[in-house]
Amino acid sequence: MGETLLRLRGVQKRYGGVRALRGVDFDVLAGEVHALVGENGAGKSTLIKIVSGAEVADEGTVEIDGAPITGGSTQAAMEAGIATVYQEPHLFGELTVAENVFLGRELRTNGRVDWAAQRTRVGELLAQIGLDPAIGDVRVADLPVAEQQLVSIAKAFAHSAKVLILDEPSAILTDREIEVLFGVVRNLRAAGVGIIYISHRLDELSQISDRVTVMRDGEVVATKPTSELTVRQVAELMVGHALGSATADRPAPTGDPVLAVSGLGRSGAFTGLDLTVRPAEVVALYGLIGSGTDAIARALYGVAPADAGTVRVDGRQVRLHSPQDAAAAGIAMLPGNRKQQGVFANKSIAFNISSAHLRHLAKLGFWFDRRKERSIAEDFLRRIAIKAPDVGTAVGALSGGNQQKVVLARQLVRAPRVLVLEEPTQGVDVGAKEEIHRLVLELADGGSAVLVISTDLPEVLQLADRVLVVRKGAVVREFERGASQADVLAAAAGDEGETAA
Amino acid sequence: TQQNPGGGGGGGGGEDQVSVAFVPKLQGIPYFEAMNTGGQKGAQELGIEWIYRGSSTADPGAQTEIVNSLIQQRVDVLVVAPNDPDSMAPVLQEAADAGIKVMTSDTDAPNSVREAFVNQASPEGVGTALTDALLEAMGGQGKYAIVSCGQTAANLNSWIEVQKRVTAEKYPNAEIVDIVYAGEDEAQSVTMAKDLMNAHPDLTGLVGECTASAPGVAKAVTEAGKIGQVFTVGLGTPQSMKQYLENGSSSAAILWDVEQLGYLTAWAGKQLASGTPFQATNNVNAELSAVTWDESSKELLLGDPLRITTENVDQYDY
Amino acid sequence: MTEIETVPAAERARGEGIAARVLRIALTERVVLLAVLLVVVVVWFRVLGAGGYLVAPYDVRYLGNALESMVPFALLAVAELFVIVSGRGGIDLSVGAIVSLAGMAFGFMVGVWEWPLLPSIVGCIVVGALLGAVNGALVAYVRFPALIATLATYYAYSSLALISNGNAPISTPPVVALHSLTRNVNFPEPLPPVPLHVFTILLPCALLAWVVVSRSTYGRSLYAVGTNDVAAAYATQSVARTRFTAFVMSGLLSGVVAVVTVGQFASARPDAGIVGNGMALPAITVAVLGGVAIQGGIGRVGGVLVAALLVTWLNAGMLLAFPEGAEGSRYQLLALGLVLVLSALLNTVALRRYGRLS
Amino acid sequence: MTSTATTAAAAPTRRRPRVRAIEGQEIALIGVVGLLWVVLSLVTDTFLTTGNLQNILFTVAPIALIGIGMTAVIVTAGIDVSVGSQAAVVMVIVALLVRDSGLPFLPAVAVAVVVGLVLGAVNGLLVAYGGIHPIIVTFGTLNIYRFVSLQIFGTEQVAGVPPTLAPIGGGAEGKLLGVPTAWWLTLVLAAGMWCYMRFWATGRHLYAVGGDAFAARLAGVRVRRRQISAYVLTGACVGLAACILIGSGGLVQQNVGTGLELRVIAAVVIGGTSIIGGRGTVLGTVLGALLVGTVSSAVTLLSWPSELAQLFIGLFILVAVGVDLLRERRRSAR
Ligand SMILES: Nc1ncnc2c1ncn2[C@@H]1O[C@H](COP(=O)(O)OP(=O)(O)OP(=O)(O)O)[C@@H](O)[C@H]1O
Ligand SMILES: Nc1ncnc2c1ncn2[C@@H]1O[C@H](COP(=O)(O)OP(=O)(O)OP(=O)(O)O)[C@@H](O)[C@H]1O
Ligand SMILES: [Mg+2]
Ligand SMILES: [Mg+2]
Repeated sequence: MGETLLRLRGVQKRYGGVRALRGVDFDVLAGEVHALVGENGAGKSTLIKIVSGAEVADEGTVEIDGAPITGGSTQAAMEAGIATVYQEPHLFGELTVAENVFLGRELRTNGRVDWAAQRTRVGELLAQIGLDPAIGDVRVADLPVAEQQLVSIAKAFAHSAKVLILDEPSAILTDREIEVLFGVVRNLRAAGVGIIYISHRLDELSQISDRVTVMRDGEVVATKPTSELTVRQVAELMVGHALGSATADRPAPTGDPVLAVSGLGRSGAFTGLDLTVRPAEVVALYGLIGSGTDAIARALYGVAPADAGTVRVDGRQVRLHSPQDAAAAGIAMLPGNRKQQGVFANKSIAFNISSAHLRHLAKLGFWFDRRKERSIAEDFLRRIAIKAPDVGTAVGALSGGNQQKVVLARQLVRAPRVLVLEEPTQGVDVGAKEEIHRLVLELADGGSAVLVISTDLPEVLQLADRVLVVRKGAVVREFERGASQADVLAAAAGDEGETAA
Repeated sequence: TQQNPGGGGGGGGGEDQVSVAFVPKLQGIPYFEAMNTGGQKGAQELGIEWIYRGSSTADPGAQTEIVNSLIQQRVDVLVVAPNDPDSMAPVLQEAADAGIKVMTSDTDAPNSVREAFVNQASPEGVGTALTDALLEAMGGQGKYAIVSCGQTAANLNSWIEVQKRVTAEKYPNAEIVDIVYAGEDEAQSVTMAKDLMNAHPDLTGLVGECTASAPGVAKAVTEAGKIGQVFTVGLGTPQSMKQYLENGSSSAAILWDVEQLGYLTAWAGKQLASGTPFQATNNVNAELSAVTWDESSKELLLGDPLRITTENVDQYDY
Repeated sequence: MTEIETVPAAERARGEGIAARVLRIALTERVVLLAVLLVVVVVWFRVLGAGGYLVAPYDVRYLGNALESMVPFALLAVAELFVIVSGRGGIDLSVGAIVSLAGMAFGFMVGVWEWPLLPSIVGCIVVGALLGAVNGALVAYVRFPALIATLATYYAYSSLALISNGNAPISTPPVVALHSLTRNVNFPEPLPPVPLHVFTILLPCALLAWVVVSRSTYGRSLYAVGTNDVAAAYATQSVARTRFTAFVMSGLLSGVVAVVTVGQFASARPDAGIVGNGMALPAITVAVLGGVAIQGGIGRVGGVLVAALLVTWLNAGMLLAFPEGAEGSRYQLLALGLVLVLSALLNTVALRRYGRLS
Repeated sequence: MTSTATTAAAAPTRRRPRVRAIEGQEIALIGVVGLLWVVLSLVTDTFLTTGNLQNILFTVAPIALIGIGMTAVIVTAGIDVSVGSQAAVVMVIVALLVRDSGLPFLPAVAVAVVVGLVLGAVNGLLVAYGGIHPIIVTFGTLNIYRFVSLQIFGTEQVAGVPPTLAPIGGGAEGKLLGVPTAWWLTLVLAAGMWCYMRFWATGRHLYAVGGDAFAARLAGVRVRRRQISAYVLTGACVGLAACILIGSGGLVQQNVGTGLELRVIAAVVIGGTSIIGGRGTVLGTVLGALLVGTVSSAVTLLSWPSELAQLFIGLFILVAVGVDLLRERRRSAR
């Protein structure tokens, strides 16, 4: 491994009252993949934002090749050779793929943008990460999400960087897309690039990283060669205490199905879906992104209604044309995209929890019972350790994991008959993950039916009594508890050669 | 009520001299500025205090606020040129209740408690003068159109009525083909005047009904290069019409001696304050030796409208 | 109202001195900031008056009188609050035009068809609500951007108002009689006489609006939809209906204002709401000054009312401070502009100083 | 933005829409305007006359001209409602200089542009560095600039302005090959801006800023510089437009420019520029202005009551933008 490319010393950052970073030392060497892990809110993204100039450190120094960079200018950081893929992909729907990839650093020949050069270069990049090279001048808004995420990764490779930062790139990638990603990362490492790799999928670390730095509460608790650490050790370092084994073996569920779906379909998304979930049963739908699982979830919740088939809850056939219908039928849903579909960021925890139960919390039909709202919220704050001083806290002030808990709490207020969970623990740390799994199983044990829709295979296998594999909008196979990762993945990926999209 | 020593412009109630406050429709157009000049001149000579306060937009609401501030100021006489006669009536009532003598000038608020209206010229007079001046230029015949301003401006509309009638009665071969409203906006009236000329290729006359559209129609004719083919008259202030009178795009501007109107307003204010009743004909000053007072309608009439042409335009510096 | 709290809880949790806390509240709570400003303005003009710099006493009587011009803008600003809070660039440029058109309808009902008063008032408000509903339908269901839809209806409604009675105002005796709706009511000294409709219209409407926005379930879904409409949909809110209702409320309040203006002017003017700079821009300005965030989801009735009061009394003072010609109404423009920009700057400072989340 | 695509399930890589040279909205507009012109030429024998067309083009020029800047502003998710007051400030200053100090043509134009630049820069700085929402900033400056212009006017309006600026005015001197020079000027600037926003890096950045300013900043786009540049450009356009409005001289009233902002915004949004930013072209704006101009002149030509003009403008806004909405919906449905 080569000389030190990036050196942080005593970096501190405060957001209003929150101390996001408290004196962090951190190095990246040439030709190493340096994994950065930590619970939600540990400070990883903040660290990244400072290195990449999106934020200015309150104290401490950042050096690239021994040259200190003054934060606050993303431009300067890029010129210094830092490329970043941020946690949430930032793309511009109205601009083409090529324009997005080169945004801010267009290829120029004597001042003017060299569109031809960009098109050829973007072609290579897209090919590299397994996308159709021809989509270079397609509007990004016209691409499916998965491809958008890949584009945002292509962006990071567009320029020869000294240090490449990947903040949870795998969070919304499917395993085969991750493989593509790793391939590119390994090439870059070989080329002497220093890579910072942030992820909550600890199992990835051993495959890709050389060193691991664990953060907790804005501090670095350990930096070790990956070879010297087991996944469990890393996890325990992150949460700061020993972990109990999570896998619960639960009694085989019995009784008439709570949720019975037959022949459900939505043109262009999925077809002929049959599935039943019995009381206290957890069923998972597993599929690669674009397989249509998300569409199934939206159909069951009435957001994007199905145009064929029937849904029965406790034997009664229900009409699902809007979330209101779903709620009336006893179906609740934890949406997959926390930021866009989940939280009201600048509103309080109480507001966020009560927002789906306004009628339930109404007196005389219109007067809103704020006392009841408060007591419900405080109850949840106690029951599920949400890290917040009080229920008046704005949800935006919480880290990803805690935000997720709040959104989940919203679904649990009136224990629903059917709970649909879409990517329940995406971008959530191990500690919070355990917590969320516990809550879900609690609900199930109460006799509700739980349908998990996830692209996180270990989670699926751990949580579900049955796994239905979906490909191209149809269920292709069913597995009982205890199936092997390899089998499920193979079923989901289908035969070689076809693109994940 | 509390006094305010030397309150800027010494508005305060009843002390030293009689205070007459005039509220124009809006500020910053030469017409009312000229009235103000005349008013001040009058105040000088008559030894009264003249207050001039208006809004920068012709907005009834804003005008009401201004009047309120003057009531608060306890002026002796309040003179208003109302943007909206109806809405001004109740406000004048409040002023009267506060013991202030109220009158109107330039534009009347008929069904209000005003004790006098200083009328620059009868609608009859203005309407006839405009029509005559234009048709004189047009040779007593042909099609013409009117570019008016605010759709709701009471006195403009009353003049237009007269123009319609006089044209019909006096000039059988003449015809009003269209009436458009350009707001108090010169640029808009230019555009509309051109539209009218395009819409009616045989158009030979245009009337600018207010001080904004009078120069507007003339400018339109100039720019369209139709001087001599299309004749315009308008209710314009001398200086803004000068260049168009000189280049022949405007045949005449119909107006009255606005400064004298201001003077007369000040004089009438003083009369009211001192409770002196008006005579059938009043000798106000050298120029205004015989101002008639109509007891029934409580109107002072300034006299006949002026026809301003290249000859006399330079006599007026507004 | 924790639901529009924007200060990180950690901030409050952290120990801070009294002075610091007061400063923080003054800077982050718009209502407080405005209240302080209001006091400053009143005191300042009192001082000027005492020093003889005003042409007339800036006394309670005058302030009471000034309330008359506050009523329309306060109500329309509240109307804007509804639509702006409803989010996705919500804004209503057509309120002034609605005032004109509904006012003309009112004029016809009272002055021409000679309906009795109450039915006419109800009728006028209904017309306003219907016109608002058109906006609402365009924005919420057809999904026009609010600025565009209401710009279009602004043009359409204004022209309809003018056409309705051939440009002429309606001021038949019954209409003129309506002025009694807005007469002053006297109180024992030292209380000033106050325009009747402050009590009969402004306060009831304001109270109602406050209940709807801050205490009703509708208000909750309004804030939810305005903050994040996708999340609101997932939280079983009917986004479209909530937005639609916001515009109906806006139109309804404009209808109320129509009644007020017809009373004030003692005539139904086809251009009542659009003369001069029109009523929409000032109303939006007051709403924004009152702390309504353009991006939606944030804003309170209280703030808007205080803002309206501030602007009204500031303007009233300006007229006495600058008596010469149009100076007064000119400095009103300057003051309004500066207050708006400076208070917004203060907010930015506050947010940079105390942190604002998302 | 990514959310827009969440509905799009796996679309096969082929049949993906490429970006076209002329957007659907512009085609739609060309259709509407063209149709309107054909109909008017048929039903009136007065529409298709040089005099009338010249008048329409000249009247539209200032709106379209300011629209060029406004398009950039709105594309960056901003808005500038102060253009009317800006125009008033520029016009009074220039008119006074031209009349009282006999300022010749070019210097006058230069002064106008510089004043415009300054007024625009104030808006831009407040938006970029003041962190204030554009609509608030410009509502504020709308009032402040109006105050400034009125103070310069004093109690007078500016009458008897000599025809110094006639070369870009509405008169005979203001024509080139029978077309108003004001319109040539607009076309040239519009063409330049069109290329800039389409092919220049910083031009494309305007769209990024409007799409998501923070993300743009992370990508290294000079967000603030782009914002400021848009408002400054608008100011400059207002400067030129002011010269056109003074044109062959005459009267400059104190109320000049009131309501101008709404007319310009109308033109821009009819032109298919998304009010939430990130989308729009100058070509659309010019067509939008042309549509508005045609409608209002048509009303007079047909000798309909002039207050009908606004009704039709309102309806056309709904039609034009409605077409665009449908197109968008079909696109995102794909
Ligand atoms: N813009 C902000 N304003 C206020 N606080 C913030 C902001 N961004 C982050 N924080 C806080 O700083 C801390 C670190 O946040 P950060 O996003 O770096 O955590 P993270 O390690 O990236 O978490 P995750 O794994 O969920 O992404 C958290 O407590 C978070 O609440
Ligand atoms: N909205 C914002 N909030 C906080 N900081 C910002 C914001 N916009 C920009 N900055 C900071 O100011 C720096 C310069 O601004 P930016 O690069 O976005 O535009 P710019 O044209 O480069 O500004 P300048 O001309 O001042 O450099 C940015 O690198 C960023 O650190
Ligand atoms: Mg993070
Ligand atoms: Mg910079």
